[in-house]
Amino acid sequence: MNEHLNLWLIPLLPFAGFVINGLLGRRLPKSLVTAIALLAPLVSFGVVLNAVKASGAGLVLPYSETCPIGWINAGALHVDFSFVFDQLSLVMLLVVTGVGFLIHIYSVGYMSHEEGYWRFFSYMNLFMFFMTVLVLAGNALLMFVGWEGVGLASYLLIGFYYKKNSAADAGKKAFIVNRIGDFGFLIGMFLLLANFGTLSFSEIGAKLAASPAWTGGVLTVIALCLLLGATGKSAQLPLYVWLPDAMEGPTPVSALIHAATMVTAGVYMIARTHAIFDRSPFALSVVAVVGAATALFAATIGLVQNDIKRVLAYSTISQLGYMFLGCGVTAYSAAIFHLMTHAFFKALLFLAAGSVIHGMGGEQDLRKMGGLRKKMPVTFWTMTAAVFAIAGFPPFAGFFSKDAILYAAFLQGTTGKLLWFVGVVTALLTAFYMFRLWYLTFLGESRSHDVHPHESPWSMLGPLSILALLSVGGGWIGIERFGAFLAPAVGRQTGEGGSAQLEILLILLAVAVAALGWFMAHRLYHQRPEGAAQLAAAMPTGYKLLLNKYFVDEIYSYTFVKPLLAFSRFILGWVVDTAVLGGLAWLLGGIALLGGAILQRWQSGNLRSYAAWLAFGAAALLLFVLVPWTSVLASFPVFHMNVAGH
Amino acid sequence: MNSVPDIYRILPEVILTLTGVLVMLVDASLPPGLPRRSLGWVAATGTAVAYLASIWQLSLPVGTGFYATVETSPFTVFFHALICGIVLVALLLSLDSLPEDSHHQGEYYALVVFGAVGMCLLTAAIELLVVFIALEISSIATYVLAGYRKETARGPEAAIKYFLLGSFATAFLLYGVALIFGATGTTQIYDIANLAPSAQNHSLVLAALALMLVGILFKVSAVPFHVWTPDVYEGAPSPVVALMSTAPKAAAFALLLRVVYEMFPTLHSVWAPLLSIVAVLSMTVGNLAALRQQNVKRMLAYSSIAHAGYLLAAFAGMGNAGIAAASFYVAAYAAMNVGIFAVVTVVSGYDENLPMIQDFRGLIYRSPLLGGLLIFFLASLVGIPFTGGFFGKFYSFSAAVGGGAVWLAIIGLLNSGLAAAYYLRLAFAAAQRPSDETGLTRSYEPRAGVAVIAALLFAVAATLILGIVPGDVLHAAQTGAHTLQPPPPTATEVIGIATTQPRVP
Amino acid sequence: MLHEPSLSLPGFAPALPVCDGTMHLILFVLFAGLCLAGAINLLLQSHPINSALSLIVVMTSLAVLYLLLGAEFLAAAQVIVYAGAIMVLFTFVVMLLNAGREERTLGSRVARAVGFPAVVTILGVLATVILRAQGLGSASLHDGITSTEELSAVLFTKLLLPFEVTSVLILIAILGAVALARHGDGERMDGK
Amino acid sequence: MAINESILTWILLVPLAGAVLVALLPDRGKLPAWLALLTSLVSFGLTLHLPAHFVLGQHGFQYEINRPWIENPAIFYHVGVDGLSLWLVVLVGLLAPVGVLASWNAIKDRRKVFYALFLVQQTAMFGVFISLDLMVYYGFWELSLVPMAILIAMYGRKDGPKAAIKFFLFTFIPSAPLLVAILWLYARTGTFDFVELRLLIDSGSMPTGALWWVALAFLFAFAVKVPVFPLHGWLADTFTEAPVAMAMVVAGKLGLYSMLRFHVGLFPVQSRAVAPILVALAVIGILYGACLALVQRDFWRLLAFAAISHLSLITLGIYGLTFTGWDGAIYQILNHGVVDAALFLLLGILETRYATSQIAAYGGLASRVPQTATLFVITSLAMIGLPMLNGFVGEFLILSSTFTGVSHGWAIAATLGVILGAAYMLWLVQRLFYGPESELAMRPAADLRLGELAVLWPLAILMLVMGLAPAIWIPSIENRIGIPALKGSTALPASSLSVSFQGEGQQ
Amino acid sequence: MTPASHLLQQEIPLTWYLLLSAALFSLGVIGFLIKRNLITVFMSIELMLNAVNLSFVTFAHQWHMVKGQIFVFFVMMVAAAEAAVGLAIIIAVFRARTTLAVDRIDLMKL
Repeated sequence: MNEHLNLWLIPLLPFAGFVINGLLGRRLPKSLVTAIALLAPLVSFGVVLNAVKASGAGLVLPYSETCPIGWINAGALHVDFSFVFDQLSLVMLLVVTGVGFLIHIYSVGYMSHEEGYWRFFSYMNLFMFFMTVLVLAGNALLMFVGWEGVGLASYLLIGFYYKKNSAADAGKKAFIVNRIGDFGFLIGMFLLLANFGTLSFSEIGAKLAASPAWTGGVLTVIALCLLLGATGKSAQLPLYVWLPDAMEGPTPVSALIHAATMVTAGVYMIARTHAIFDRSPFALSVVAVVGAATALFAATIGLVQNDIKRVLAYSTISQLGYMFLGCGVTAYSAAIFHLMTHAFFKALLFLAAGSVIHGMGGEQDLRKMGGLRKKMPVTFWTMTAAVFAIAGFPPFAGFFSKDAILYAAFLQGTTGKLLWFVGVVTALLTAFYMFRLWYLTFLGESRSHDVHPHESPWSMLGPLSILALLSVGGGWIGIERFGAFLAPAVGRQTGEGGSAQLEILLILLAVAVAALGWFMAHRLYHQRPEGAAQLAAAMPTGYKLLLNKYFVDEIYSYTFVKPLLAFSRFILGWVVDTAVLGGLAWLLGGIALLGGAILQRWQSGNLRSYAAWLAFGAAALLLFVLVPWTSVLASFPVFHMNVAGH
Repeated sequence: MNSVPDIYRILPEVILTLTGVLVMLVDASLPPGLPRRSLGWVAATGTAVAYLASIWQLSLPVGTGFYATVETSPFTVFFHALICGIVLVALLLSLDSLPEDSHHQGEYYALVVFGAVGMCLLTAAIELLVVFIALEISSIATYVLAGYRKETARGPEAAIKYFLLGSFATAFLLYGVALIFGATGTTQIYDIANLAPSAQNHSLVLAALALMLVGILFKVSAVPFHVWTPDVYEGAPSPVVALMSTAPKAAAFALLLRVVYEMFPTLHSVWAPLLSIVAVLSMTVGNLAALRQQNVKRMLAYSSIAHAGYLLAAFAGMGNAGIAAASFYVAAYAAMNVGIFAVVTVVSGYDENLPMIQDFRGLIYRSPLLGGLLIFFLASLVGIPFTGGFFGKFYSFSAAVGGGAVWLAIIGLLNSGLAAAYYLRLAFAAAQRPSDETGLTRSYEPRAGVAVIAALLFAVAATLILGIVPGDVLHAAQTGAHTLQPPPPTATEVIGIATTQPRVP
Repeated sequence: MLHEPSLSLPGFAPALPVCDGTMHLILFVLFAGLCLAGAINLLLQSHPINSALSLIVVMTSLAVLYLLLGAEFLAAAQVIVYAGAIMVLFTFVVMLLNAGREERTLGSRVARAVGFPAVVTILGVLATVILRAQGLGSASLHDGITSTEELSAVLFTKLLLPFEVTSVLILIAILGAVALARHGDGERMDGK
Repeated sequence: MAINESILTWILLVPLAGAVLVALLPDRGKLPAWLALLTSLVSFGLTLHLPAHFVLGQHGFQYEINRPWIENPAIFYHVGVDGLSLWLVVLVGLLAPVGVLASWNAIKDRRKVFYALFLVQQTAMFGVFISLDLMVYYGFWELSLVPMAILIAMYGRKDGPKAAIKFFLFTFIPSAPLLVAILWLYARTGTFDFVELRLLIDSGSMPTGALWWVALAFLFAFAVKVPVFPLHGWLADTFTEAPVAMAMVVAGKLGLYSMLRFHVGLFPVQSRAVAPILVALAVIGILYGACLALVQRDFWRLLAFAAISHLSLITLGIYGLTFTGWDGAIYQILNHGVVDAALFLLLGILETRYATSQIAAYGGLASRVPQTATLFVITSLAMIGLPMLNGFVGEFLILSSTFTGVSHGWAIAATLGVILGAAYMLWLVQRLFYGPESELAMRPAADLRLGELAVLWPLAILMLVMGLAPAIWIPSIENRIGIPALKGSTALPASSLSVSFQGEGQQ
Repeated sequence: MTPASHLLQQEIPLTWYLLLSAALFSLGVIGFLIKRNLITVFMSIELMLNAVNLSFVTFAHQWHMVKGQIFVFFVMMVAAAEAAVGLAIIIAVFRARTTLAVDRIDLMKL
């Protein structure tokens, strides 16, 4: 017996918060704004918990709610507002509303002095709205609503400091790059429509289940299109470029959107449409390769970044790569597991970093920090938990999920082992740059003297603490139980040749690698702080390459953006529009005017000329009337016209 | 037998003649120095009465009078009413724009009214002798009126150009009449119609057709007989241009219809393509030449050449459709052209310097009414729907398409698009905000008297009526078209000029 | 009816006493030649007066040709109205305006380039038409002469309307001439 | 029920009467503006009657009037609406008060002329959408040019008359072949009536060779009016010069509607044959407009090229010849009308306050005029097809139906163009409102006034509602005549309207 | 019938008259084209009218119809009226421009 879960409340409450704060926030007292902004996600969280409780109490999943009025119902296309609640969305919802709520609380402290306080919270609520829609969506189009919507919220929040050109630029860049991904998503949807005639996930799944022999072919194309969408949203190669710039936004935004929730939407989407991916080994391997490559690629860049948030951003990209890798090896539950733990520790990392920045009075450069451990103890300890979690030390959360992915990859034949190796290298790098960050920030001596760091208020530290607990214990549920729980929604991956011994071996290896990374960071940034500089000087090309992020932005700029603009401006604008089309119109007009000028000369003003024309006309008329033209023209076979004749 | 007294057949002409004489008499009896504006009212009243009389003629049975030299039929009534209407508007226009104290006002009004006699008679005549005399009456009146500002350099030049070329063309027309007389032995149009097909010397008939067309096409200013038009319109006073660009043209078109459809219906395969070619030439040449024109009157002259072309396109139509379309177009053209020249007259005055386009700049800001009317009439000339010009073009090209000349309609409508370019130049000059430096130095303070307002109202009303409810006028034109066919030959009228048989419509 | 075949009535003597066929030919050739010569001379003379005199020659010669064709009244009218009245008017105006030789102005190239071929064409076409025309018949001095009486009988019955209307024409001509030629009060306007 | 019979006539007459009234009353202060506002509100109210009493599922035209107007040639005052025109009439009604309010402060002199012509324009637009007699239709079609041209000339920003002439010639000359084609049809069939002509053409009794030309003439006139690439030469200048209230109605609607009604609807065979070319041109137009919009320096020009892009998308929907595509196309016409109106309004407000349309001069306005910025962002998002806002629904319908029913390649290319849309719009937003405050932003300028808010917020809400609940519109849109009324059709019938169709995209 | 036989029969074929008329008419046209004085140009027109008159008379003779002759009579009247008006116009031109040269009367052009 399914009770009514009122799922619609989950997105709608934040939306209400957005509307109220957005329209009236400027005039409302700050406390009221805060109350509204916090209450909305809190109640949503409550509804989610209620749903969780109901599912625990025997609610049959998937459970769905459909708005009685359809959304788009035109011609052959039928799309409803339908929300689906299953294990997958349950996990996502918990993460989104839970972590989201925590970050809201954090923001109250972090943003308290900002001018656009109300604006910030309305955007945050808007984000919650779209994110929950994305998660709950029962069909691809509705998911696309959330998909684009979170992009919008991200755009607005990145550009929160819109007076800064860089912030506005970053927002725009995020939106446009995401749009390129959306292009893939859209085409994917068209293909779904063309091949399934529906966009509903359950119907697609049912149709696929009904034809078990259907693999590859168009499904590969669909999967690749969806993957393009996912790479855009989840900042994977080659569309990752927007995420580092997105750090222009306020830090809570980075935590919520660009670490915990929105950027994981790609992973979620792949998991949601896993039925299609499962039918296309090629697409899956592409997902895995993209994930692994991104993980390594971003990690290398992360090694040398000096902006605390940028390091975290590249780490996010890298971690998302892991999740893709997990998806690519059909370890969806592992990927989602990592998604969840990552949400905890990455949110924590960002929030702690935010706390640091807050304490440092807005300073984000690692090189100017140091020795903050004493000044900001709570921040330090929570951050430490997160660093250990991301580096993959047991028993922190990250350890369990990352290893689940690596283990699953290892089991996927030769390619899988290669991917596993990449993953391990990435883990090394991850540990290195995370501890680099850790050392540079908290340990050693303070490297700037004109700021006076202070610990953040409890509204910020509270969420930090909770997230720290989650970062520590979030993984204890274990992949086995987690996978079993998710299995109805995403299926259960089957690795061949797996064994407990192998698993333990791999775990040990991974932990060793993480330790190695820590050790290297310790050597370079703690014991011999000048070592890093020496290393950089030793490899100037490599260092420069990394520091400049492989010049990818520049390459994109010179291969896509500038040529497109130049093509538009010169070829289309000048040549086609002005010269050819404009010229054509001008030419026609010119011919008419020239004709006019010539015919005006006819009007010479001379009476005798006029008379001559009259005589000419008379002669012409006489000739026309009296010469039997038809017989004359008949001698020219060209003219078989019906000219006057007689 | 025809029981209608002959005099009824020419009642409008008689009334107009008496009006003219009355104007002369009053003019002569008024002591010199007294304002002679009242003469205009006399003339206008007389014209109005003539208008009513011509409408009254509808109640007469269709038939001929004066030994088959004139006829009364819906066709003639249509053109009589049209011409009287135009003349009335032109008179009202002149009333307020003619300088009060000079210019032989008496002669002016008398000339206008007598000219109207000629034009009316021209449309009623079914005897080439009467046609010739009527044509001369209307021509001489317009020659003189064209040169009425004789103290200016341009006035007499306009008059002499018009006069010499007009006489030149008339000589051709007359030669054509001589040849048709030579071919058939008669100059009565019905007789010609009956005799010409069987004439022994068919080439004589054809040559006659060509030569007569020279004279008529000159009057309607069709290319290549249009050359006089711009110069004469430029030199003539604006109110006169309002008259001469419409009324004599209407009469000439009536004559053309009579000649081709009634006199030479069997030569349709000759004159229809001929007139089509002339139509294309006229509209193209007129429009192209007007494109670069800065002088408004010259521009409108070229425009009237183009309109002659549109009108001639209707002649490609079959029988009644063509006649009706052409008649309707004449009416529509007259309404809007009188209107636009009325506006030009009011804006630039009788003693105008040359009205240039830049002089119209910001007219709508100076005088919203005049500016609006200018734009309205220009819109009608362009052929915007719900104005007379639209339906004129519509029927004309409709007739052409009905007659199978789709190409003609396409060229014609493309031409009307081309024409929009220069009409709009004027319209938009009027609509443009006047900038200070252009300074309306040449501006003339419009004298908007009762008469001129009445004239404008008439023109606007006519253009609108023709554009929104063209049914009645079109019906009249169609009824007229039905009566414009030669009666079947009867034994008694094979040779001879007289027939007293009432004609069956 | 006007179409009585012969208009010669008994009792009327032939118009010319010498009704010799050769005479007819001579007269025709002579006066047609005079006509053409006069017309050509009109074109060649550069002084208006000379041209006017040439035109009078043409008109008078035409009057003779009218006679040859039996148009007695017209011959008289031609001499009286045309040669007498109209040409006198012309000469009068030439004198009044003191018109001298024609100025040697630039002229019109169009007239030469377009006009002359056109004239040649017109003449050619008309001549062809005339030459091809059948059954035009011929004229001889034996043909009767149309009496003025008969002419007026038609003029005042069948063609009464044109005749009456001509009065309007004359009226309008007078009006026009007066309006245009009079140095009048109209010039007051020009003062400004 | 009496009102149902005369409602269309009232819709035509009210703005006309308003125009006459405005013209007759003195030009004193804001009197003409108030009158125009009143008139437009009344006519908007009248148009709302149409959907309120529209009978879903009823075949044929509704609110139909068919009375003889001119006896010979037989022209009938035949008006009526179906799902195709229903909402377009309402849209025109809606845009009327919007236009008046857009001009409220922008038009400072000769208000009388402006508002009178504005109302005449309204009449003409209504007329185009409801006429079912080709002559009447043509009449209104041509009439719609005149007030537009005059007002461009009168209120042009830099070189009004030139732009007005360009506009007029570009749109007037192509209607010449249109008229000839109509005349030819009449000469052939003796009727101007849309319904009768459709049956006659459908019966196959017309000579096909000539019908080709006729159909082509129709298409040409409409394509210029839309405008379809490469016939768009007039649009940029018109957008740059025209007063806001006029520019927002100039592009798109009339031409697109006419394509559906009188080209696709009247000549199914011929339109099917040219459809591939139109599809290609439409896709080129989408990309071309988007690319050029990227590099414009003047926001009116940017908007013009953006409009080309968007209108081409609708053209694509029409000539995809799929049922869903038509739904999307019609819906997108409505969307485009609403969104463009709001954008024009906003940019017009900016231009009035800051006296320039050069994008480079702007920057950093967001904190000075936050309301404007907010609404501008909402509108831009609607324009670039953000889901939940109206643009998305139409876009998705058109693109998906093109993909499934026409060609994968064209659909992908078109989607790419739509994606590009985000680039120029967001860039515009950024250059206008974000970044460091420009010199311009320092100037004292008020944010949106109450009247402006009263227009823009309803429009914004409408965008949201249209995005969320297309169900309000689409069922009646599907109730249309002239194109087959079977759901899920992929394309037009080859020769007859009564052929059944394959399901769309069902494999 | 050849002209020679006419000669023998002492009759002049009407064709000759008509040809003369055509020639005179053409000369008139040429006169209009080449004469440089307004008055002589006008005279050329008179010449053309006379040529037409000759045709009328000839045809009247051919058809034995009085009407042709009456036509000529009317043409004469018209010519007289035209002469009066035309010469008045010429006088007006002369007063306004002090020249009678045709080629100088070209103030209005293009």
